[in-house]
Amino acid sequence: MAISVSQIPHGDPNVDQLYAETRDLRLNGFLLFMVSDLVLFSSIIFAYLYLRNSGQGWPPPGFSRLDVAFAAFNSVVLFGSGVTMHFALENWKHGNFIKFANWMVATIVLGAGFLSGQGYEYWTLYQKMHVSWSGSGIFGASFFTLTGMHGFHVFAGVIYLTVLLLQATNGKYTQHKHFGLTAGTLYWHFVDVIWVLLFSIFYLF
Amino acid sequence: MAVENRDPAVHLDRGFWLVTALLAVLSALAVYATIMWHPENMPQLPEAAIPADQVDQLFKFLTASAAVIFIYVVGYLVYFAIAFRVRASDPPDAVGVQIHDHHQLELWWTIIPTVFTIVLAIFSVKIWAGVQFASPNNGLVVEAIGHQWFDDFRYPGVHGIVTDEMHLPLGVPVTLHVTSSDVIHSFWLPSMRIKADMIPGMINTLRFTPTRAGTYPIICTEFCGTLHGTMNKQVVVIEPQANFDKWLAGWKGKNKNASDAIPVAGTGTVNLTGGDAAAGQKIFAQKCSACHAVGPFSQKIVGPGLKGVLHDPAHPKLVNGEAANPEDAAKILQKGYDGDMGHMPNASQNGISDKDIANLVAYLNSLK
Amino acid sequence: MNILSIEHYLAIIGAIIVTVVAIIALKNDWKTPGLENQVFKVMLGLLALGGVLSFFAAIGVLGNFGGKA
Amino acid sequence: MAVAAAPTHGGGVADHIHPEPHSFIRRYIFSIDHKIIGIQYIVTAFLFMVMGGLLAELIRVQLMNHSGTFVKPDTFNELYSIHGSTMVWLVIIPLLTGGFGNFVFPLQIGARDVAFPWLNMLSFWIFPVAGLMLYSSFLMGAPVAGWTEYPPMSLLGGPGTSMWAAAIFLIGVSSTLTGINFLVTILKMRAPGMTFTRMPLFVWGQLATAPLLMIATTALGAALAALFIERQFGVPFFDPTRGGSPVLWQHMFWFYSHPAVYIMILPAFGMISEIFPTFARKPIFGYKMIAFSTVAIALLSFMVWAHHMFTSGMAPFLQLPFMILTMFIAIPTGIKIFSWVATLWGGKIHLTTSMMFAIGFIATFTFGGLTGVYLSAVPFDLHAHGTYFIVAHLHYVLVGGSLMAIFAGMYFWYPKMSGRIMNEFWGKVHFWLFFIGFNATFIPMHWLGLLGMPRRVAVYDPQFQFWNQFASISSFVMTAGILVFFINAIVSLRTGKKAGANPWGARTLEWQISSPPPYYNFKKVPAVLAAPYDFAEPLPYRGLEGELDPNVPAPVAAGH
Repeated sequence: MAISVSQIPHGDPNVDQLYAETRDLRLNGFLLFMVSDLVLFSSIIFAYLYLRNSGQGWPPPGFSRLDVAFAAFNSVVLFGSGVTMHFALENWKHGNFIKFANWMVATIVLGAGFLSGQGYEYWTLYQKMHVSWSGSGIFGASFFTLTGMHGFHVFAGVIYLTVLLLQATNGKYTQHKHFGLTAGTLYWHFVDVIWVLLFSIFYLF
Repeated sequence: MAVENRDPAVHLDRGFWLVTALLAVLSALAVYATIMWHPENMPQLPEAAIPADQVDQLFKFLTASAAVIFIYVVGYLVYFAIAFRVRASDPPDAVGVQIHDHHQLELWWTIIPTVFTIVLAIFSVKIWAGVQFASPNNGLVVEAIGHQWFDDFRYPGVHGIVTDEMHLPLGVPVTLHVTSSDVIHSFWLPSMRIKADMIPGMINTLRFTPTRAGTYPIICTEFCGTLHGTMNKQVVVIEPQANFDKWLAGWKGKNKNASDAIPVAGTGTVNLTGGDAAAGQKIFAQKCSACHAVGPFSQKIVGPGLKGVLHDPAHPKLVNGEAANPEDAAKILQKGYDGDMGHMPNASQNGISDKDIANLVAYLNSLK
Repeated sequence: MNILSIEHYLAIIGAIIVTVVAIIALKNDWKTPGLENQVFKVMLGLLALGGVLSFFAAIGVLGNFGGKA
Repeated sequence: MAVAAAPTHGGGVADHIHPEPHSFIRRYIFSIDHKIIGIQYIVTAFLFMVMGGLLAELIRVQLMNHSGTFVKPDTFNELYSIHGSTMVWLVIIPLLTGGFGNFVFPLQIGARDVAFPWLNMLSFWIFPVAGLMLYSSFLMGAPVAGWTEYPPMSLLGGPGTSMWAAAIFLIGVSSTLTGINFLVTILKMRAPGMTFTRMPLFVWGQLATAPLLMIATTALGAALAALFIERQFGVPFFDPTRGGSPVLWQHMFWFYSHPAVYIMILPAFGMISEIFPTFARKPIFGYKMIAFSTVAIALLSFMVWAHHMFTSGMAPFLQLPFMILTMFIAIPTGIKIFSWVATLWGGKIHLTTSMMFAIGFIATFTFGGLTGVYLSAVPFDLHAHGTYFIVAHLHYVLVGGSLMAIFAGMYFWYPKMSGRIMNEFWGKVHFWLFFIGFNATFIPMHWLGLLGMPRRVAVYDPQFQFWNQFASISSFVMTAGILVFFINAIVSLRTGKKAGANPWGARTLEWQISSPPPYYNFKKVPAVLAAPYDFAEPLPYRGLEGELDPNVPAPVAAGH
């Protein structure tokens, strides 16, 4: 909900307008940052699809398919963290700060769980199928580059959310002034949504 | 002062019309000069093949149109800059005619370029189709393989590579497949007005018909390393056909025992009887399809497409310069290949048994 | 019950929960104004789609390209 | 003429003033003031231009002789690779976006700064670091495969190629941040009353450029990252012997680099659209059509990248849409050119140096644009691709286009930056040396290419020697012109005529405040009542009365 001056009853109008306008700038800037990050992903995805369709067949001969069931489980973990993040922000907006903290902790735990799952998947691929980043042709190159890039985003997101949780408990945000939390939620949803795309193109189609 | 100019009636004076007429004369001269220009008579750049004359027609059309546009734009630009320059007699705050736009004029200078663009697009597409899809059935199929920093050629019926200049008979349509063994090169025949990049792992095709005997340059136009600037060869267009045949026969004799015809020694040891094409198809999907398509030769993935490899007379005879036979295929499957077209692992590297080879050859033989 | 089927069941149940909750959240938020909330709505929708996809992946309907594993 | 907003605009970020820093470092080195950052960009980019120009002259010296022995071929390859990379990424893009963009457009929209001043400082400081990284690649074996760095050549190039990729990646990060910053600033921080159709056309140019910076540069970043990890960690993307595809790089590279062409020309179009009406004392002809065609070009620029790859073996049916869409770019470009020419008609034209460069821009850019139409036609491109015809075409649009506009802009905005006017006599000397030298350098390259001279060669066929020598000697004339410019710019800092607020009689907002503008830009954020080009009308601004009055106090910075 955009904050306009009229919704803040007791503030100094100048300061509140400054906050509203600054918030608007930051929101737009952050969304545009997400757009450019999306372009970064889509370029590498284009590269992957281009190589995948270059006639070698997919998965390339010599590689068996990825473990879809485990990936589905791990995806659900990540998607679930998106839902908990949504509840965290909703609770903050309604002033339920304790519930907010609980949902945030759940989000962080699920995010870390997804990372562990991905680590397990990498380990299995490397140990059992001898798939590596540089030694497995375009299969290893595109799979590890894209999922690794995404994993790095999740990792950064877990740290980001932890910092936000600490800031929130230290009283940096108020019920109406919490752009940091909004940005964190946007970022986390972005990471989830990218995974919908990566999950589809690597495991499903 | 300024007030007078506020709501002007657009008035084009005599100077404007004089300049317009002058520019029309200049444009007419430029168009005339373009039409009268005959590139085929230029010693540096004769038209030596079928698409060349059409490309030059396109060039002349473009030049004539561009000359008219350029002359008018720059002519008006210079004339306005001089005619409407501020004079010493003008007051310091003098302003120009305050018009913001003129919808009719803007409409016209949108419509005219659009029409020009459409005409150009139609013209280009027509010539483009002629260059791309003029595929002769009975032509000569030649291959050019780029290396740092020279080109090699392969001719039907010639064992191994031809290191000479490229020779072509006059008037015979040529299908030229180009590829590279290392980095990207580009194969430019300036006198034929065509070019294709030689890309490792890919085959590009040029189609043209030499129409003029003589020797013309072949130039590499894609940067390919230290000596890129020296990577030139020549194409010799020979007349009559008999002379070309003599040249080709010379290479056939010279390369008769060329060891790189099949770059593995000895004969194959695989018993091919009882090969099962259906079983071969399964092995092909597992072991071969990463590098070979079941398509025409030019559909190269890592190696060439294998459709009709043992049957199609137009299929470039990469194997040994003659129609490939099942034994050749078996030999390559068994011992691998390492030559200008790239590298193929041998049977043990690929993990295929003698039985698999027999099945694969049966499958390849079934591709027609 | 081996690890593989636990994984399957957890994925199926989780996917249903995620999808349903995301759709309910989307419905509750449907009328909220503000730029960031429009983005949230798109993302919740995609999240629900992700839940549906993982459901079908877990029951083995999707993800069978390129022959059997 | 309706007043869209009350000129009283208290509080809010648009009127928010950061406290003015007093230490030298915070004020001039790590400054967050968009004007200082703009000047920093301009100075740094011109320093890199000296380097890039030096490399260009070394190239021309080598080509004086057909069997060129001035430098070894490998050194020659390094020279033109770094020359191209420098001029594109370290000179023209930073000058047009970071430099003129930063300095001019926030003033033109009546803002006190860009949306994210700290981010702006970060964008700037990445740029010289990346530039030095690019030049440091000379120490370890610079890239040789040209500014396009096609694999597999770039995979085989010296260790400096990885440094090149890292440097350009950083430049890309800087560009992306600048794009985000500018886009938010233009969308959100315009003065009250400045609707989109009242924006100066330079702002329209920046508005169309910002998304290109943001989107295209990120796509290039992905390609560079892939090249870097393939070179450093052996991860196969582009190496055909390991299943990769060299053509993939070409797609990824040109998906950036074609929009980059428009990053290098749309702001230049905007500059010309400011300079023409100012010196013709006439409204720009067809404001809406120019603004619309700017946006149209920006959109089309994302749909035509593969026209750089007609010889790379695309499927024939893909060549057609790329050819036809490319041709259609000629239409909005033509509309712009015709509108500029029409702007001159009936004007009261002041032929200042700036105006002469702007007129020269139209002539050379029209020429370069027309050869671009030639190249869009696939059959002709199959002949001309990879030859000196391409070299001529790209220099006509980048030097004859972007660089001439940059010079026009320098003479135009130098008084606003420094408070003094550059010497007009030496300016005209600069113009004629540059204009004649430029055309004589690059015109012969058209027929050199068509007759058979490939680009990127250290040695060439003896028959081309005469015109190469002609081009080399002409390039010295052009360089002499640029030297005159540099000396003029430096000397005029001290000896130039005092400019006053508005030496050219221009009507956009930046000219209504003192030169150089104060730290806070405007004493009071003005209200805008109309587009700025009606020379016969009073100025369409309200709230500027006290700007030039020394008795009106400066606004006080509010906290933060």
